[in-house]
Amino acid sequence: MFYREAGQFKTTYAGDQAVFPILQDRAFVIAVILFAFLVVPFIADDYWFQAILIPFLVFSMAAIGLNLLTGYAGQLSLGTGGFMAVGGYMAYKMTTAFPDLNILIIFILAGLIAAVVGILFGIPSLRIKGFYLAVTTLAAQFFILWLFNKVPWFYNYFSSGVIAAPPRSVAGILVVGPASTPMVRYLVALSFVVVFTLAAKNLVRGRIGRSWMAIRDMDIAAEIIGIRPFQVKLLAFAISSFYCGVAGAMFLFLYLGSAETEAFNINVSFDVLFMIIIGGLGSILGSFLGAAFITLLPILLTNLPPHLGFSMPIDLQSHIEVITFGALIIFFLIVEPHGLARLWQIGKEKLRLWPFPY
Amino acid sequence: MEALQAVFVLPFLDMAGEPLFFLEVIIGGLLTGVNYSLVALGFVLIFKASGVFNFSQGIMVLFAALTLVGLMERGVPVWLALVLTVLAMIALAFIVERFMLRFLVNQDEIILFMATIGLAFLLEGVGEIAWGADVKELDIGIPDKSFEVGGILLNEFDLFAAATGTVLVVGLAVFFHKTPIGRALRAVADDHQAALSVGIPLKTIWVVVWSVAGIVALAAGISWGAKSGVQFSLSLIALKALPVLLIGGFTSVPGAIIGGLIIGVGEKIAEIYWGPLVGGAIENWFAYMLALAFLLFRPQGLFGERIIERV
Amino acid sequence: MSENGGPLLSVNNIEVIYDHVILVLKGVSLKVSEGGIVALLGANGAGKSTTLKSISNLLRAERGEVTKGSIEYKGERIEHSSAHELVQRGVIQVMEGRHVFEHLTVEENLMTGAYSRRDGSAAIKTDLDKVYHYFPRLKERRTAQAGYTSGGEQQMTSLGRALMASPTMILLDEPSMGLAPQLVEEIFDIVDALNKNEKVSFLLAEQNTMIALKYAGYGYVLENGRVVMDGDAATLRENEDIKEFYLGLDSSGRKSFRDIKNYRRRKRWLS
Amino acid sequence: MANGKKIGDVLLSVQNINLSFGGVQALVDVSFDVRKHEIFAIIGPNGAGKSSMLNVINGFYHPQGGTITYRGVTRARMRPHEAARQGIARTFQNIALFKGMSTLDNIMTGRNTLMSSNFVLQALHWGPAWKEEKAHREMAEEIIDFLQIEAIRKTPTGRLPYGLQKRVELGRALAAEPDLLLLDEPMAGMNLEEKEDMCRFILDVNDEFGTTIALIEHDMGVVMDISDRVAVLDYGRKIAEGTPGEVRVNQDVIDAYLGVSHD
Amino acid sequence: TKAGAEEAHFIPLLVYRSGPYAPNGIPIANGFIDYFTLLNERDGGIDGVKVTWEECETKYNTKVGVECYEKLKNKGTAGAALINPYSTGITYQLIPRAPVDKIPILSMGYGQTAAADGRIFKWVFNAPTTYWSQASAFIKYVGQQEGGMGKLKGKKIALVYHNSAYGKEPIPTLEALSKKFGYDLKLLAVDHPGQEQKATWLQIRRYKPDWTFMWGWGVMNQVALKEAAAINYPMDKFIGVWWSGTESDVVPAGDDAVGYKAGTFHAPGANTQLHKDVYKYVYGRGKGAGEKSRVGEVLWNRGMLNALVSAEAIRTAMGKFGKKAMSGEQVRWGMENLNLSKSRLKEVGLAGFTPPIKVTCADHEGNGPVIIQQWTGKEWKFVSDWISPMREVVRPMIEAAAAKFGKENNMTPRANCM
Ligand SMILES: Nc1ncnc2c1ncn2[C@@H]1O[C@H](COP(=O)(O)OP(=O)(O)OP(=O)(O)O)[C@@H](O)[C@H]1O
Ligand SMILES: Nc1ncnc2c1ncn2[C@@H]1O[C@H](COP(=O)(O)OP(=O)(O)OP(=O)(O)O)[C@@H](O)[C@H]1O
Ligand SMILES: [Mg+2]
Ligand SMILES: [Mg+2]
Repeated sequence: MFYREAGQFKTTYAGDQAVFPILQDRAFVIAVILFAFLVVPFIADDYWFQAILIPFLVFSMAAIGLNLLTGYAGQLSLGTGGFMAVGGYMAYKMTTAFPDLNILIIFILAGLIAAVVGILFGIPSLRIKGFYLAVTTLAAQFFILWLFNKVPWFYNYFSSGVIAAPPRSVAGILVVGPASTPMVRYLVALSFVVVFTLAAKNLVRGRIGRSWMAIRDMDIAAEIIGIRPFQVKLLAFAISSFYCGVAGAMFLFLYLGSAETEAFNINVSFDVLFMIIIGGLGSILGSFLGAAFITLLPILLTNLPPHLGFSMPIDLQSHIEVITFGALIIFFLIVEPHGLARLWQIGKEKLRLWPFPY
Repeated sequence: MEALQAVFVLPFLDMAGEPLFFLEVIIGGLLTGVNYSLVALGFVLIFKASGVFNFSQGIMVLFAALTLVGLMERGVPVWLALVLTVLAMIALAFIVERFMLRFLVNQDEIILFMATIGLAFLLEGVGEIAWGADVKELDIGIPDKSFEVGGILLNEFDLFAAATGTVLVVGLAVFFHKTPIGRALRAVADDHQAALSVGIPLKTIWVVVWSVAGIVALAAGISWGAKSGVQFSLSLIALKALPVLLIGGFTSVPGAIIGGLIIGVGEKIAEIYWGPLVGGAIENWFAYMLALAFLLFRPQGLFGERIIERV
Repeated sequence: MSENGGPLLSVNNIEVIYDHVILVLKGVSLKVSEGGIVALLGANGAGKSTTLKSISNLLRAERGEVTKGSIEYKGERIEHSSAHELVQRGVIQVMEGRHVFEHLTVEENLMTGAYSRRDGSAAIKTDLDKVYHYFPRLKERRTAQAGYTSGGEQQMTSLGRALMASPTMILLDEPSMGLAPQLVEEIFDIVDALNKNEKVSFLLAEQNTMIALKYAGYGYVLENGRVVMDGDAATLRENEDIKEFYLGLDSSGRKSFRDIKNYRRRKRWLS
Repeated sequence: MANGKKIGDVLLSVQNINLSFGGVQALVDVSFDVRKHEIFAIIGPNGAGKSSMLNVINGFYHPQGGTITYRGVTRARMRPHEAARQGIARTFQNIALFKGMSTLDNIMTGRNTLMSSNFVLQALHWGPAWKEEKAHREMAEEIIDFLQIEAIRKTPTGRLPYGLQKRVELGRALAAEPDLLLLDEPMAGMNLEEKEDMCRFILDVNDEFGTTIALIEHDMGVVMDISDRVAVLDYGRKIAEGTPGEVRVNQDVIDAYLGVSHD
Repeated sequence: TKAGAEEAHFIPLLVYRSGPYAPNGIPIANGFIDYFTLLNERDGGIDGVKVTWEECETKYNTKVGVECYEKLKNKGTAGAALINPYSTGITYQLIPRAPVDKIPILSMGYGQTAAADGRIFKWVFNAPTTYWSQASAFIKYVGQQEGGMGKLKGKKIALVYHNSAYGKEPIPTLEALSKKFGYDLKLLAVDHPGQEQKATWLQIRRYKPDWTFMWGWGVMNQVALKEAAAINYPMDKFIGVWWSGTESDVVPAGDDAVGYKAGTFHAPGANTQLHKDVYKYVYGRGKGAGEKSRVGEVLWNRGMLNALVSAEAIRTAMGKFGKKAMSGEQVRWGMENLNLSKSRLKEVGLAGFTPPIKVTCADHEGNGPVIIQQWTGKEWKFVSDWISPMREVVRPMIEAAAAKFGKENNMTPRANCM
């Protein structure tokens, strides 16, 4: 009964074009953001920041990036890990080369470099489609990691090949590096995610978003009505890789602290792909839901049974966890192939009709 | 100038300088290639018959090999273990159809792809619980001695695997192109709903195809497992089969074998003659780049079905 | 009911929901007698295709569900039979929008129609020849990849494919769509011939009301997921509303499309 | 030309087009002119090459021979998106809507060629981008009103019934404010009443905006009533061209296509 | 100390009992746990204070490992006493966190070699020896076999390595020594996971190295053994790092592996007093973590030794801080003052099992000796004496690397230790 569109007539197109045209949605989102900024820092402990919230935010960012490319523009990519690596390594190179440059700006620059790399690897998408394209994006994944692993310049010639986030402050507050507090890193991550989510939301509901979706839904028709497929696809690769690049920088600087190329391996690419499929292709909200599902579910599955008083050998538990994870993925796909975001929407639709069944 | 020479001249001089070794590299590449083909074949079967990009193919390879070794470790004779494993793979096909595919008819291919990833997790967990995580030696009695013919080193087991691969490919090619069921499979891949509408029993088709893919996985599992022992990394072999698919085309049985050979030879030559220039270990991405280069000329792979672009 | 025999197919008060929330059919009932041709009329979105798909059980593939009511074929409930069982029992649907197998050639497409037949290759060959006889254009294009054939050729392919199953009951969804006028007549002649000679029954959703009512014995008008009118074809043809809104006839005969100046309100039997 | 509207100069001239696919001759030496403000119909039996002709005009197929002169510029080939930018819009025989997008978004996408703000502004949703979006939205709403599809503004088009999809497709083509509108069987799968509406829309677009229209249609009633001139294709060749009245009584046309003479 | 709970040392255990590396992870974890169980069962803990632990499954995955660490680091009455990450990736993650969380890291025989410089890496320990020391010991061994270091000149040595931070570890050392002794070094990287190594071994077949070293991991090891056999490479000239010298590497390769050698820093087999105690107090009481038959496998022994070093560090710390649960900070002191002398080793029942281990403020490695073992087809057997690494070569390299790390991270070396 509380979720009602009725009575909220949009009298202007402007009103209808707002990010969240429905009052309840708007209020809800604002409340969530305020809560995340003002309340969470006081109630979460290190474990929550470090093991749950920060990875969730980092992966949300990456998931939004991939969702722009795959969910909106329809270009299936398995190279996310590679593009994240570009962001991470480039941010590392820049901050060690220019220690005085503001680290937040470095994140953005790293994203831009990733965008350029994304464009390069997006070029084949003009001719190659679907799973063929997906598999070719693995070339990006493997090549980029190989490069960072092989060329010592990228890891400042450390014999171990491991890069570590050096300490950097912004406005006198230490935001990255081992001594920075998880709470600060969380807030930085949160700010990035909020800002870039808004930007993504703006993009997808405007001209560019529509061209992406047009290419996704039917590329030939899109071209015939005047969309330049090459430009549009490359833009999708660029912006998506930008997001992934920033996510990669966040991954290294705000979450892991140090990494070798393995940290960005193909499993990362797959994880992010799971997120957007489970969350919902072509849905920004879905990116968050998916990121939450994939990062939190394993943690939940590990920690829940002991809390419920089940105890079993740790390996058995881990196997059962994997099985449950796989089964849940299949289950959710069967229940709703369009992802959690769609479930959420159906829920809202039902709520709107409630108490009448249809 | 020197760099150019290092890239464009020296490697070829190197090849010409030691022709026997070059031949050995090519033969090694071909034999490896057949092994890639075996894995790729499983993908092709399922993709061709249902449009599903079966991510769990790698795990199926592992699962089949694990079951075989697991049974043998429990004292079951080799032939019986083989039969039982085949039965297990057929059972798996039934289960997959009954609890997964059936509910996902007519969904987007990416959704089906995702579901097979879920399946991969499931099988991984079940496999570990059932057979444990140890590395197991797989020895079904095929000789694997090396011998030299005219200065070229060959390995019996490699030759055996190559022969098996060839037989499988020929058999499957005939199956697809000469039987009505082959036509039905291709119809299903095009349009699930339309296939249903003309009375093609999707369920049966899927069980058949997944069973065959399971058996192919067993063959691949034996061939790879003999080399590395049977253990969980075996499933990663799928990643080596993907560029093969790209070159051969997702829908072509002969393509899988030709693609395998091209990748096998190509990556060996690249690694051995060009790898040292850049520090080696270029095989992995080189295979993908090679495939990519092919695709730029034929976006559906060498033998894949033409991608239909029409309005 | 016209013609001979009891109901071959009866749809009783079915309700259909897509995607768990979209209610499309709100209690549709209809009957097709053995050897009958029944037309299903109605505006875009009335639910004609949905009705056909719920009979042939292709609904599930679109995440649709029959939530109420029953469907009987030869006296047996078939809501839960799978599509291929139904084809084996002689019920086949020709789907709207062509749905040819793009990568198969025209002839291979036709042959898939015979997949569930067990009466030998000779019989299949005969039927193939018959289809080529009906659609000579298909014979010319038999080796063409179906995805690259013209709209009309695809339409013929999907019709021919259904005929290859030698069905006893065909659910035809807009068979005339995209076909040249000559062919439209021919198709209905084929329908008529199959009906007369081989006792094939038809349930057809057709926008070309004129021709549908010419060949059908009985008709139902769907509106918004409900049957709002039914009757003998002859009666329907004489109905004033049908005349005006479906046949475009008024007292002075057919109007020119150029002369319809103001947008009329659509005829709605409901609301 | 009963209504005495003013037909202008040649807008599109198709000369000696040859197109074949492997062994199939889809178009053989086809030539015709389409004049400004005209409604030009292409008819012919199935597989005659009508759709292929449209594909050639908007650059999706590249003919092996012949030229196309549009707005005085002659060319052998161009990319479809260039054609769109020069004011050629079209609808498709097998509906090619963007199924995952709403009606409104589909129509807005049609205006893509007219919009220009860059992605940075769009990401910020700021200033010019915002104004542009709003202005185009108003135009899109006008088209929605015109086609009477207000109720399905927000529905994903994949879920719409066939007839409505055709209508949305027309809307999307109109949104580009084209000079030349190519319609491939716009009325297939519609009942009479809907066809009447569609005719009305086409005539209005032609009258009010002066849009030139080339259309393919199998409903002879429609073709004869609304078109100014008709070209008839058969097996890739043009077998007749003229006013509806002339074509209708042409014996070749009757043999190849009409079967019985239609009134 | 948290109120109410019984005083006990708490040790988080990051284990990997599932996933592709489980064959290695399981015996290590079991060795660990069996030793702690033994302490509790036989001695009632360490000097009377019980040891508690909690396992957390990492699947050898860095992210999961970090999650585990965060979950466990504050548990127990005094927080985690120390952490054994048991994965190079996780170690690197934890190195920056250690000074913040005040939990020392013991990465025994893996992790970051430069951490041996305790002046920069105050919280990280990699005793008893490191990859760089090991590489130098390998060269010494080869020299011995060839009949003197002078004979190394002109010899050909190939290194087959896992293409990762771990695999690249020995390269600087081997390169430095190649300059010094004049042997030719060929580097052959194998990409993860290493299922396919035909190209690598064809190159070896052509290069015909006198000796081949391997820094491998997981499936890469078995495949390498098979491929080496396939090109008829002499197995006794083929030496693996201590992570490539375990039962699960050689058993799956069957007969092909016979004669293959590997480095190690402790004995194989279940022949010491301590093993007897484990059988008696742990397996005898049905408290074994794994199968009894696998006690004494290389990795079980390594896990056990690792647990023992941990426990000894705790004991050392208790000597200074008293009989109560030790905090990370206290154990760090204990680690830094660890002195596992010969007599102490004898006391704990490990006489002859491993050389003495001594850690100092500046030297967190101890530069312990390495020994070569060989696979007979049934068991691992020592085939050399204990070889002490070339400290004069390795230590300066460690110090340089540590200094560089310190510089990049704004750290100054501790002045108070030499
Ligand atoms: N897959 C689907 N998901 C959701 N809604 C659907 C789906 N298919 C059809 N509908 C809705 O069901 C209603 C009936 O559609 P149906 O296709 O049965 O109409 P129809 O009478 O065949 O129309 P047409 O003459 O245009 O073919 C329409 O409102 C349509 O929007
Ligand atoms: N891309 C293509 N590749 C191969 N053949 C093609 C291609 N496009 C069209 N054809 C063939 O060219 C001929 C003309 O096709 P076209 O689609 O133009 O026919 P049409 O006149 O529009 O027919 P309809 O009225 O049935 O839509 C057909 O025989 C068709 O099979
Ligand atoms: Mg319909
Ligand atoms: Mg056409």
